[in-house]
Amino acid sequence: MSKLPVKLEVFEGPLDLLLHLIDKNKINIYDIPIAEITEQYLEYINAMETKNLEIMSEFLVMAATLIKIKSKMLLPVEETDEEDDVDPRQELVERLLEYKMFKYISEELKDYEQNASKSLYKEPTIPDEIADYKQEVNVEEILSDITLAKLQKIYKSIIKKQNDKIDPIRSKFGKIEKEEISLSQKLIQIQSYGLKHRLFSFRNLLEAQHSRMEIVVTFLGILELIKMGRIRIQQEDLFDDIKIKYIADDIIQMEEDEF
Amino acid sequence: MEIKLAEAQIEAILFTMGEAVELNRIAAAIEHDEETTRKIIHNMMDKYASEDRGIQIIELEGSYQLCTKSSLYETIIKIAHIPKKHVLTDVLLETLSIIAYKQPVTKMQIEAIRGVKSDHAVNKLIEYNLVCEMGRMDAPGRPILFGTTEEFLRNFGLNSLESLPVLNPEIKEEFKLEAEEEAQLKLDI
Amino acid sequence: MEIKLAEAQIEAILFTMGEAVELNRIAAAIEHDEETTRKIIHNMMDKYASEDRGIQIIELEGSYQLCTKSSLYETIIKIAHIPKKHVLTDVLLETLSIIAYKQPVTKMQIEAIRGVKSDHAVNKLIEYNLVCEMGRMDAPGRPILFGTTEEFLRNFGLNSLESLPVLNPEIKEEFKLEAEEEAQLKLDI
Repeated sequence: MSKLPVKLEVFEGPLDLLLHLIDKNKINIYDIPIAEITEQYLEYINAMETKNLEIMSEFLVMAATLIKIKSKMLLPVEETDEEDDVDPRQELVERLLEYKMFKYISEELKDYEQNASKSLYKEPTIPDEIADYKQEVNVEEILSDITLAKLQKIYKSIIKKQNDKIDPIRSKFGKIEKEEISLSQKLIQIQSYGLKHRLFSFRNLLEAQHSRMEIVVTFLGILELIKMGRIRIQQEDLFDDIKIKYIADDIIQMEEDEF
Repeated sequence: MEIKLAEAQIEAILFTMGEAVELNRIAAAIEHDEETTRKIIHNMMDKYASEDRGIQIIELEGSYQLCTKSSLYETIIKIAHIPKKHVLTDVLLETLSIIAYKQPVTKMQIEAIRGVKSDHAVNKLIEYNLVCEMGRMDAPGRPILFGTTEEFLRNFGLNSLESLPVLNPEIKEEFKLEAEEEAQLKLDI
Repeated sequence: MEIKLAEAQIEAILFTMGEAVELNRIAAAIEHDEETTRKIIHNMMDKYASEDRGIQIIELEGSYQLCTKSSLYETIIKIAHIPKKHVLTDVLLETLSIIAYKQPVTKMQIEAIRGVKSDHAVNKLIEYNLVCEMGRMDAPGRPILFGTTEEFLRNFGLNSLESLPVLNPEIKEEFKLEAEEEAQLKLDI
């Protein structure tokens, strides 16, 4: 099978790519030659330029699935084991078929949309005195069967759900470090330093920090201040010291949770 | 006589409101029962079909709305400024069609079909008001369920979800037979 | 034949434009001369006079506009007075509870908790006067802060936000402990 002159980025996901390979080789979806497809598939993944881990992993999962199926097919089938009678490709075929169906439907829907977009609508022209009336909503009515206890229960379940997601051990690490030096404090420090000195050295600023954590937070603070347009930076040459110019004439205070 | 008045009233209501109006509200306003009102509206729809009319009544899940006939689009854009609509990419269309057919559906279920993360697509569809939340599934983690909106029906020219294009059952059947035959071949080898 | 098409085109144009449209612009769009166009429009005006029609064309210094017939004003008032059924869906309740307990809170923060876009829910709660803007956060982008209204307090029989049954530190701590225990269990296994 020859190489396919198609860029990887055009594929929405691993199923999309697989469908494309099957289509390109003119193979029936029910009769996937797993070995060849796997080979081509891996070739694609190697050629993949994106460094996005999430996307990468989706493609890799699919490749692993293909290899698993391939290896299963290579193993001799034991006559007695009835469960092994199931074609290992069956699940993949079903997934592909379903995906293909939706791709087909979405093409169809595209036509629907194109037709429908040719009908035009009109803004409401409700006289003001009527519109004003319309806006009244009976709050009492819509809250009639909602008690405070119910509201609280809902909130509790949301918070519980959130807590479920938090790794209690790792989240503790974060907290310890966070207390050591806060970005909002550092921001105030840098700003008052800037207000006094106006033009100062990035290197000197970092050297004045006591711990690695402080250096990191200072660096973050500088980035934040650039984003807020409160300082401007300049560097003559690569690896030169960076000159920081404080261009605001006051100090903004920010809460920790605003970042 | 009375029917004519009802027709005039309905036309005035739909014109003023601009948006889709529920049958029960129209019925209450013109003081007829819902069944009669529905009949009157459907009769009006036939009249609007006449070639000297430029507007039509469309039905959206039991609500009614006035809009122009699509055949007149070319003429209207010569004069009216038409706000640009968001373009639905293939990704969004794919996600939207899964939601339309499988609703109510969770993000996980969508992702299982597409094989990729779909947060961005779902959020975009919510932003475009084509998809909305329909509550939560009674399962661990209580995941959000998604479904399509009235705006979806309007944008795709559908009266109701029942009028979604159907996957030809013959094609499906054909696929299945093929699959079985091939499976048989494999066993023979 | 051609006249009928012109009539349909004019109706569609006036409907879409909503406002008054100058004769020369209509004429250009439908590709007829102004005199013919004027005649067609005046002919249409007669047709609209029929008692089964709810809208009419009015002339304003050489411009034309569609509007409802004044005799139907009462009906239009009536439809506006038939309230849409407002209900607090699960989505709204969830969003409301977050705003109540987290206020003042930005939309971003709400979305971070819920995991989906929440513009629609927040807007609806504002429309229902349960939630309002409480200023802006002093942060990049100056996002709007939301909180609950007096109306909200009144309806729950609360004097002030302080009397919200606090979901406070204790409960949060309780959840944390639970989570930690569970994690510990997993590690032990």
